[in-house]
Amino acid sequence: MDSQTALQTAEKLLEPYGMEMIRQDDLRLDVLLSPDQLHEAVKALHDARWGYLSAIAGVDHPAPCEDAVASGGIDQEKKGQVEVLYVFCQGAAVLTLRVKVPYTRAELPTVCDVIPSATLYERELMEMFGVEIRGTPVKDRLLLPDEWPEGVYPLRKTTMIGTACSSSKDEV
Amino acid sequence: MNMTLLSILALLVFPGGLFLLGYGLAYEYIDRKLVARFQNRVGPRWFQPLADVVKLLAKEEIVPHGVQWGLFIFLPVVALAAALTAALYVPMAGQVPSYSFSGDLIVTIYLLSLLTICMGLAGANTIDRFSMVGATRVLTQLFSYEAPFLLALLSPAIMARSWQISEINIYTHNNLWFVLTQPIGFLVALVGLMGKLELPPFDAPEAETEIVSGPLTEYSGRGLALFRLGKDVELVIGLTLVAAFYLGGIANPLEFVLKTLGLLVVVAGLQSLFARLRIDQTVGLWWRLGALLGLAQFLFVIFWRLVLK
Amino acid sequence: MEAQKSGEKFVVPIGPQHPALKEPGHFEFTVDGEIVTGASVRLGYVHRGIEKGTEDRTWTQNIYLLERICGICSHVHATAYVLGVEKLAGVSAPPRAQAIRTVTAELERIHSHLLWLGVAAHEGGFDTLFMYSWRDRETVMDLLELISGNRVHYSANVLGGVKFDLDVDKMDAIRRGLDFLEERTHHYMKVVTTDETFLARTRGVGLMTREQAETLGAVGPTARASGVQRDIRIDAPYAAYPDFPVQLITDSGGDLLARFVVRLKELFECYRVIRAILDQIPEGELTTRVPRRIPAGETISRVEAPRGELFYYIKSNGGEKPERIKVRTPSLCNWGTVVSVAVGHKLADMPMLLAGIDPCFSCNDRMVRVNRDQSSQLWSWEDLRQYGIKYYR
Amino acid sequence: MANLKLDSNWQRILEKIRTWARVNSPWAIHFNSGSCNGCDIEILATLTPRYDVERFGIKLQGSPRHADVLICTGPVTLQARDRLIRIYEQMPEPKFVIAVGSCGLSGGVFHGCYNVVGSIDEVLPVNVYVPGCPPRPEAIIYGVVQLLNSLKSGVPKVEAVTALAGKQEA
Repeated sequence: MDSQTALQTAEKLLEPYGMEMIRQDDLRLDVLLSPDQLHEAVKALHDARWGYLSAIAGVDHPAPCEDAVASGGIDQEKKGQVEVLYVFCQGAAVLTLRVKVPYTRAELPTVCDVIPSATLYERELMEMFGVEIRGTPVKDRLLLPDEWPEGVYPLRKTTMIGTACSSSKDEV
Repeated sequence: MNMTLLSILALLVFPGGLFLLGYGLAYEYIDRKLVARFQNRVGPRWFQPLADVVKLLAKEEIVPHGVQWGLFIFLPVVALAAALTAALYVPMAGQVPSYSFSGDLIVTIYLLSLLTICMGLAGANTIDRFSMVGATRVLTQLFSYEAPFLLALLSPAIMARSWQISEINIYTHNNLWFVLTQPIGFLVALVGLMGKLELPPFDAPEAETEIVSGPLTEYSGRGLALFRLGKDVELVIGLTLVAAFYLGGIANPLEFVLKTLGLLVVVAGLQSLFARLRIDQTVGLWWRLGALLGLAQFLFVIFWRLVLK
Repeated sequence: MEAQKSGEKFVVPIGPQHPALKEPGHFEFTVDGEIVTGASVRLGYVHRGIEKGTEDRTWTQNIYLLERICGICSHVHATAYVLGVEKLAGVSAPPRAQAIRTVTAELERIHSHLLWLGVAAHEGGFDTLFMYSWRDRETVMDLLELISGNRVHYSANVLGGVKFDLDVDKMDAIRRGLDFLEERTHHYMKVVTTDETFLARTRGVGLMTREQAETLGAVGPTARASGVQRDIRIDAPYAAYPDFPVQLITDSGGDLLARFVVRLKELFECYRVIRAILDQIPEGELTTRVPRRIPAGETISRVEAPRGELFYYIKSNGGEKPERIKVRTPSLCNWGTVVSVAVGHKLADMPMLLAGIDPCFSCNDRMVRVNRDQSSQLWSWEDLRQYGIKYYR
Repeated sequence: MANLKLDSNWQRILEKIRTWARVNSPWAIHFNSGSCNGCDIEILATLTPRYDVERFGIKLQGSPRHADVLICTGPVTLQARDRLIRIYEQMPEPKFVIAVGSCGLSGGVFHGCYNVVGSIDEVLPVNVYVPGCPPRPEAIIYGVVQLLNSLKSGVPKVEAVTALAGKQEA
C-alpha cells in the first residue's frame, strides 16, 4: 500500500490513543502519547502489521534557561524532560510516536514483549538518557565502558563532559 | 651398538639432523611460495623460514602461569626429536636408510604420530581456552586420519611382503609404480598426509580466525620454533614415505628430489583449492570415506596376493 | 572441559576488526538445560561517543565526524546526514550533484560487498577466495580514488552538493573498471554456488524465515535473503534513485548461501545502475548555497547502506550546531534479530545461527558466556561449536 | 682478558645474526582499539595480492605470543584500553608498536569525545607513527620499513619499555 493510505490507516489505528496528531509533511506523521498509552499503541501497530520499528531515539529537553537561572540551576536537573521517539517505517511512510518523560519520573514500559529486537534500542536509551524501562529483559550496559560512573548520562545536555575544547580525562 | 663416527655423522649431519632441518626449511619455503603463487601473491623470499626460526629462537620465552613448567619446556624438544628419529628409517636423499630393521614402518608412523600427540599435550597443558580446544581438535583429527593413512601405507607393504621400508623401497623400485596399480591407496595416503600435517582444508586445529592458533597459542620463542621445525621435518618425511611407496621407490638423490617436489606441488595445489572443513566434517569425511576406501584397497591387495601366490 | 570460573575475559581480537556496526559485539546466552532462554549482546569496544561529539561541532564539521563512524560505508553516512540537513534547510542539491552522490554510493556498495565476500570466505578458511576477491576489489578502490582522491573516506559530500565532478575520461575509466568487475562477479557467482566445501559451510546454515525477518526488523541483504521486500532505494527513493530506479533482489533461501547469492546479484544491479547514471548524467551546477544557521526543526533521513537501512534523526534549534543527531546503523538491527531469533533454539545451533546472520562475524568477540543456572562458564566461540558437535553426535 | 675479547666479537656476530633475523621476519598482530575500521581494511589490504607484505616476511599472527610488532589503530576507547595494555604485556620481548591512522596519533576526528582516551602513545610506548585517515597501504608498509631500519641501526632503547611499567603503577 502506498504511503498515503499507510498514513491514513495509522491515523485510524492510533485514534483512541493519540492525544494529538501532527502531519509533519506528506510522508511523516507524529503522534503525541502519554507513557501509559505507549504499550497499547505499539501493540496495535504490531498486530496490524504496520511496518517495523526502525529506531528508538531520545531527545533531551533541559529546563528552559530562564527559569533554570532563576532557580539557581541546582534543580535544573529536576525540571528537564526527555522526549522518546518510537519511529515506525512502512515503505516511504514514517510514523513517530512521541512520549515526553520528566527527569524526576523518567520511566517507560518496555515494548520487548511485542517487538523482541527492541531490546538493544532500549538498553541504549537507558544508558544514554537514564530513562528507566520497566520490564526490559536485559538491563546491563550496552555501549558505555564498565568503569563508567553510575548516574552520569552522557547524552543529557546537563552533563558537559568531554566537550570539544577540554578533553578532561579526570572526570571520566 | 658401537656408536661409530659414521653413525654419529648420519645422525647429526647427513640424513639426520642438519641436512634434514635445512631440507625441511627449504620445503616449507617452497610450500609457502607455491600457495602464495596460487593465490596470485608474490610470496616470501627464499631465506624466510630460516629467518623466522632464528628470530623465534632469539625471542623471549614466556612460560605462562598455571602450566607445568617441565612439560611446557620439554614437549617441543620431544616433538622435534621424534620427527628427527623417524627420518633415520626413511630412504632420505636417495641413500639407503641409515637404520632399518624389519617392522620399522610401524615405528616410523608411530614416531610421526608422537609429534602430533606432543602438540595435543602442549595444548592441553595450558589453561588458555583456545589451546584447550585446539588440543581436543588435534587429537580428534589424529584418531580420524591415523587408520586410513596406516591402511594406505600397508597395502604396498603387503605387496612387497615385508614391513621394512628399505625392502619395500627396493620392491617398488623395480616393479610397476603402485600409483598405477593402487590409485585409491595413493589418494588416501596423500590426503592422509595432508591431514597429518594439518594443512588446509584440514587445518581446523589451528584455525587462525576461530581459535587463534590452537595448541600453540601460548608458545613463543624457542618452543614455537621447535614445533615449527618438527612440522617441517614431518612434511619432508611424509612426502618421502608416500613417494617411496607409491611413486616407484627412491634410488638416487635426483629421483628423491623430483618425486618429493612433485608431490609437494600437488599438496600445495590442494591446499589453496578448498575451504577449511569444520572438525566434524573432517572426522566424518575420514571415517566414512577414507577408512572405507583404505580398507577396500587393503582387502583387494590381500585377495590379489592370495590369488597371485 | 571442566567449568572454570575464569572471570578473566581473555579478549583477543582476531582478524580484521571490522565493526560494520558501530561497535564489535560480545554475546551472552542464558540457557535452561539445552534451550536458550535469553541472549544479550554487549557492545562498546569501539563506542567513541560520536552522538555527543556532534553537539559540539558545527554543521559542516559534523560531515567529517559522521563519515568516520564506519570506514566501509562512510559515504552513505555522509549522504544520509547531508540529505537530512538539506531537507531541514529547505534546499535541494542540483541534479548533477545527486547523480554523483548516487554513483559514489553504488561504487561503495560494490567495494563493501566484495570486502564482505572476502572476509566471509576468510572466516570459512577459504583464503584463496579472500585473496582473489580483495585483489579485484582494488579495481573499485582505484576508481574511488580516481574520482575522489582517497581510497576510504572519499568525503564526496558537502552541505548542498558534491565536491568533485565526473568528466568524460573519469566516466570511461569507471565503465572499463565495471566491465572487468562484472566478469569477475560472474566467476564468483559460479564459485559460491558450486564449490563443494564452501556449500558444506553455507547451505542451510542460520535459517531465518520471512515472518521472523519481517517482524524483527531485519534490514538489508540479510532480510532480503529471507524474501523480505525491504530496500529503501525502492521504498523511499532519495538522491538520484527516483530517476534511475533499482530492481529489488530477494531470495527465498533465508540461509547463509542465500545471503551470498543476494549480495552477488546486488553487485550486478550496482553495475547496471552506475552505467545508466553515467550514460544520462544531468548537466548543471555541483552545489547550491546552504545557510550557516540551519532553521529550527527536525527531520528523519533514511538511506540504504550496503548492510541495510541506515536511520538518521537530526534536530536543529536554529543555531550553528545541531541539537541532537541520532544514528542507528543497520547492523544494530541484524544483531537485534539474532538476539531474539536465538531464543528457543538449542544451544548447539548457536554458532551456525550467528554465522548465518553474518552481520559482522569477524568482529564478534570470540567469547560467549553461558550461564547454566549457578555455574557461569566462559566458553570461547569454538567451545560452543565443539559443544554443538558433541551434542549432535 | 682473552675470552672477554672473544666474547665481545662473538657477541657482535650473534647480535648481527639476531638483528638480521628480526629485520627479515617481523610478525605482526593487529588490534583495533576503537578505530572506524578504515585503517583496519587498509592494513588487511596490505596482505592481499597487490601489496602482499609477505614479500618482506610480515605475517599477520593471531596470538600476541607469536607477534613482534603490534599494529594498533583507533583512538583507544576506555573499554578497549585495558585490553590493549594486556595484549601488549603478553607479547614477548623485543616488541614494537606501530600506531596507524591519525586516530591513533592524536585521536583524530574523535578528539574530545567522552569515551576516548585520545592517542595510543598515552597508553603504550609507540615506535612508529603512520599518519593518514586512512593511510594508504604503501604508507603502512613504509611505516614498517622505517621500523625495520631503526632495528638495523640498533635496537631501540630498553627504557622505553620500562617507561610503560612506570606509567602502569602511577
